[in-house]
Amino acid sequence: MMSPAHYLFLSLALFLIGCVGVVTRRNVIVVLMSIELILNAVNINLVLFSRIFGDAAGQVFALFIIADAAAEAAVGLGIIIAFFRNRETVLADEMDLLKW
Amino acid sequence: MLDSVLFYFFAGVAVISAALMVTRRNAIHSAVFLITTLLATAGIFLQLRAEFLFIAQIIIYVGGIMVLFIFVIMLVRLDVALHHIRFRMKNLVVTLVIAVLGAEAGAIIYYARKLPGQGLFIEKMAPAQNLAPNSEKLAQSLFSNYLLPFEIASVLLLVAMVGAVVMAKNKKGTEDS
Amino acid sequence: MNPTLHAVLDFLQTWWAELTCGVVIVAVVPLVAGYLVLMERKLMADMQARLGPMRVGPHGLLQPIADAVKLLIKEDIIPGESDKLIFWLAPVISMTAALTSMGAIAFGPSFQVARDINIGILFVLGVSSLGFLGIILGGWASNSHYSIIGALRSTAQLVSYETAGGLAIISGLLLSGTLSISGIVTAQQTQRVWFIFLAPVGFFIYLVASIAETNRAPFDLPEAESELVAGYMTEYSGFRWALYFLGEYANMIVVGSVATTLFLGGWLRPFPNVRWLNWLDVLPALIIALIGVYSVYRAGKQPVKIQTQFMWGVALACFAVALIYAVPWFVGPLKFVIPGLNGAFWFLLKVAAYIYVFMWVRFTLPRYRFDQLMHLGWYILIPLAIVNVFAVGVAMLIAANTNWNHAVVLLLATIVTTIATLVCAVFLVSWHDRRTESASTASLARDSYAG
Amino acid sequence: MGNALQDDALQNNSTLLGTDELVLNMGPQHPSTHGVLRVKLKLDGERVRGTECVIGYLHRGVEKIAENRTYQQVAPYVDRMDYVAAVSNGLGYCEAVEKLLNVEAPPRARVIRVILTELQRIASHLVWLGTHALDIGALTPLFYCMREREEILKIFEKYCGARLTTHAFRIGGLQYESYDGFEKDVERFCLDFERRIQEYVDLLTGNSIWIGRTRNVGVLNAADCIALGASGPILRAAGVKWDLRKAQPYAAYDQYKFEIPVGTNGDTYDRYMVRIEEMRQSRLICLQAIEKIPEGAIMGKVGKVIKPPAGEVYHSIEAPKGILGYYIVSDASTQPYRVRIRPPSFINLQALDKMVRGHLVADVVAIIGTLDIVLGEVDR
Repeated sequence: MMSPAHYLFLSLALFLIGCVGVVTRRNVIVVLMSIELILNAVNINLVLFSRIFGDAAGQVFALFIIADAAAEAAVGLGIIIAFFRNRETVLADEMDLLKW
Repeated sequence: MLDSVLFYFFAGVAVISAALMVTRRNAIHSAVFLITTLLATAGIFLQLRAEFLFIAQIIIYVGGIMVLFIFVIMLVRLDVALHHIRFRMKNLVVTLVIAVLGAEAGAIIYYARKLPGQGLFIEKMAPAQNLAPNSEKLAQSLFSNYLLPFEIASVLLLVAMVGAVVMAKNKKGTEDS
Repeated sequence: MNPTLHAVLDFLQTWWAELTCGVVIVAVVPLVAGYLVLMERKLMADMQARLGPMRVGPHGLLQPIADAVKLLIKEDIIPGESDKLIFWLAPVISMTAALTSMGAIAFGPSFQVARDINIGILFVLGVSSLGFLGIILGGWASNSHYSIIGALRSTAQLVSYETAGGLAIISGLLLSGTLSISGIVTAQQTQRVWFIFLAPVGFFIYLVASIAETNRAPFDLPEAESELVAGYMTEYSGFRWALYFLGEYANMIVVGSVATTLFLGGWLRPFPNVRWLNWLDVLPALIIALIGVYSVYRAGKQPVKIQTQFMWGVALACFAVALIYAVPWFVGPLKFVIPGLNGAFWFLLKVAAYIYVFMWVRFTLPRYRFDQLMHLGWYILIPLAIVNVFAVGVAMLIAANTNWNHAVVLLLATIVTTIATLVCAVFLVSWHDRRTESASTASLARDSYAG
Repeated sequence: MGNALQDDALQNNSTLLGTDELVLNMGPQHPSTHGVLRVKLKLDGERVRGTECVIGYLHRGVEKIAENRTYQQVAPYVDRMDYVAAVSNGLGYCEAVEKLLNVEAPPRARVIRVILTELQRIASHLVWLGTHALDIGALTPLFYCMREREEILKIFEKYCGARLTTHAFRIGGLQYESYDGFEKDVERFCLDFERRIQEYVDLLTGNSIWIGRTRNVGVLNAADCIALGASGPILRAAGVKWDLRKAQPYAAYDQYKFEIPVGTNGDTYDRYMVRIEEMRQSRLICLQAIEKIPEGAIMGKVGKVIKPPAGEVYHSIEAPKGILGYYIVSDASTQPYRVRIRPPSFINLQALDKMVRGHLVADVVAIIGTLDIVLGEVDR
């Protein structure tokens, strides 16, 4: 049996990698993907605690997070497509105008 | 034994492909490695006896969200962006900060494990039978205690759907230009 | 003893049955897929007034093996500008997804890899839908316009028809009350009826959606030969192409199995609860033996000696299988395998019938255009599926709270669903027609990705 | 630094980016361009914004070759233009030269010419129907069509020994007398054929997918047809009742009763219906013709060496694909001074761009199919 700490370390590692991706990548789509990775890391924790306490609540919240991730991806990608139509770029540091 | 083999396998795959995802130039490669990470995480879920989440992860994340990502990457044809510099050097500082924070959190987890009776960590998990049959348990919880959040989540999805459609829709005027 | 070895032995002791099933699936399904191709070609030939493959082996029986050998030794071409890693990975994903999803399918009462997984049907659906990743990535990695259009089409098609198919499955799941595959079949046994009779609309929607999901005609747009050459497979050749092909046929088996499990009673023989029809249990052995007898009869008519010998081989194989089916009836301790063997026979027979419908449709109907495909999916199938789920739910509630007959209520619900949806469809179609008529011809073709 | 420059270049070049336009090269090696047609499609998503036909992959210079051959030697060459309707090509050429020579084929020859040409029309339409249905995704009609075409080709083979490029006619009449049982073969085929047509109609006409794929697809109205010079079933589907067999009767067509089917919308479905009906009418013509094949000679008064007087002639016939015209200039030698051919496919192909604009890629395939082009004829 693995100890809970193993799972926590895994979750931490994924979370950090996701954070690094968010702050370092220029490509907005990859930034969005990194955010998905972060959410995923959180999910591991929730499922782990649900397992520890033998209560389904953690899994319910993980499910909510998945739903949220889906919503976020849909809207985020919609914005990216709309942005790309106008500016023909998906690089984060070129998105520097509030209005065009 | 089997448990630990599976854990190390899934965890290794998840971490390595997550790292690859962040570092690949090609956005499609990134997406493929993210899919690998998500599948490995799904394996972790299965190991934690969360069968329903395992399959929800596969269906929603891999079959839905990632397909959407790949679709968009193909649509906006990112091969142009490939030639750009991958990282912004000025964010190296931020990365360092993240690394320090991560080390801290890791240390906390590591040492908290060694402190007896502090309550931060429970070494033993509840028996696996508590969560079986998984989908029924989950559904009961979802539709009794968490009914309102569930409804809110569905409204959120609806709003997101409408928003995405509005956002991505070609405006009539721009089509001809 | 060495602890590692001990652990391995322990592992094998616990999981031997699952491992065997898995190995059987991986070893047999490609062969079965090959013979499905032969079956398809023979059927097509029959419907088109010709003979089909006749050269390799008697009646072309060795054709799949010859094809496999040909594909294996063919030059493996990777386009120069392609993305090597993904080009290499994509067909593997396609094939793996199809084979993995078979893990949860119950081919017989005890023939199932993931036996006590209580999300069986979702597992099958979810994992088999991963095969589309292979298609999309393959289309992208080929770096060809035809491939990428094929891949984009398949993505849009996947999203539209998986929704309809999933909703159709819900009507079956509502009736069985479980997600576990063996649970679904058992529910059909205890309720004494196949769910196709209780939810015919659901079955019909699933049939259409599964044809679309497996990219078969008339929904084979991602690989429409006359438009996109071969769609996402255009740049593939040799064994990579064969992997795609195998994945596609394995997927057909998967969707056939899901439909069989949910709507056609899984491994149950017809009328499983009727006592005086128990003689049907002998039928599998008899049928296989009869095929053997027929092979002997055909063997005499083969023109070449080697073909006669091969036909004898086929006959002997049939007799051997028939013997396997027959022996447990006479050997007491082996009695327990009878349900398993018969279950597998009936299951595969039903799957074959389902796939036969696929092929029949393919040779009969022209291909939809992309916007028509989207129109059918979003305007007709998905509303129909939603109404159907609702009607089945309401009917089950009524049946549970009153003492009316379960089946009668469901039948009424079906009729209501059908009528309501037909009215909606007629309305929608006429509205659509009016709109297109008022529009000029130039703007006739609507935005195909608007769905 | 080279990279940065390249980046700028890439970014400024907006055609490389975005969802706006994609140029798709269809052919010359494409399963549904019916040979070696190459169409460059400008796509917006899957919608066609413009086309550019690239032809000439099958160019053999038939017209130029004709200037260096005697009149008889040219005849086999014209068979190779529209190779699915070789008999019609030969008929047009032979009649043009006969006009130049001012001789007429004897009545018997003319009737047999009508029979063979109408059989050829059926065969040509069958090839069209099969491939068109295959383009739209119906696999089975092709084999049914080929089965019936086989019967026709067998009749040709019995008649002149060749199946595809028959060279069935000679200048001045026929080379071969019809074989024993010719009438019987034709009659058997024609009587059987009505039932066969019904099979295609059962498979396609009422099929909602077929209707959806063809109705309102590639509409070409009468004015456009005339402006573009489109002829044959394409023109008739637009509602113009123009068939040279009636308008300027040649061979023996004035002796037979038949209808000219016309459509109303000029869309792909109408063209399909017109061609199906034309097959029925051709069958009726054949049945009428074999009733009474006049006895007599099969060759007119044409010498061994054909040396027409100096002058020029234009003769056109209604080939299966449309109006096939021959313009021949003679300088009173044994070889034509100039031969100019008006191939129906070549001229009908012009309509492609007008028909496909605004449609989807899938419709392009249907429209190329409905134009019924043969690249041998387009490229000559």
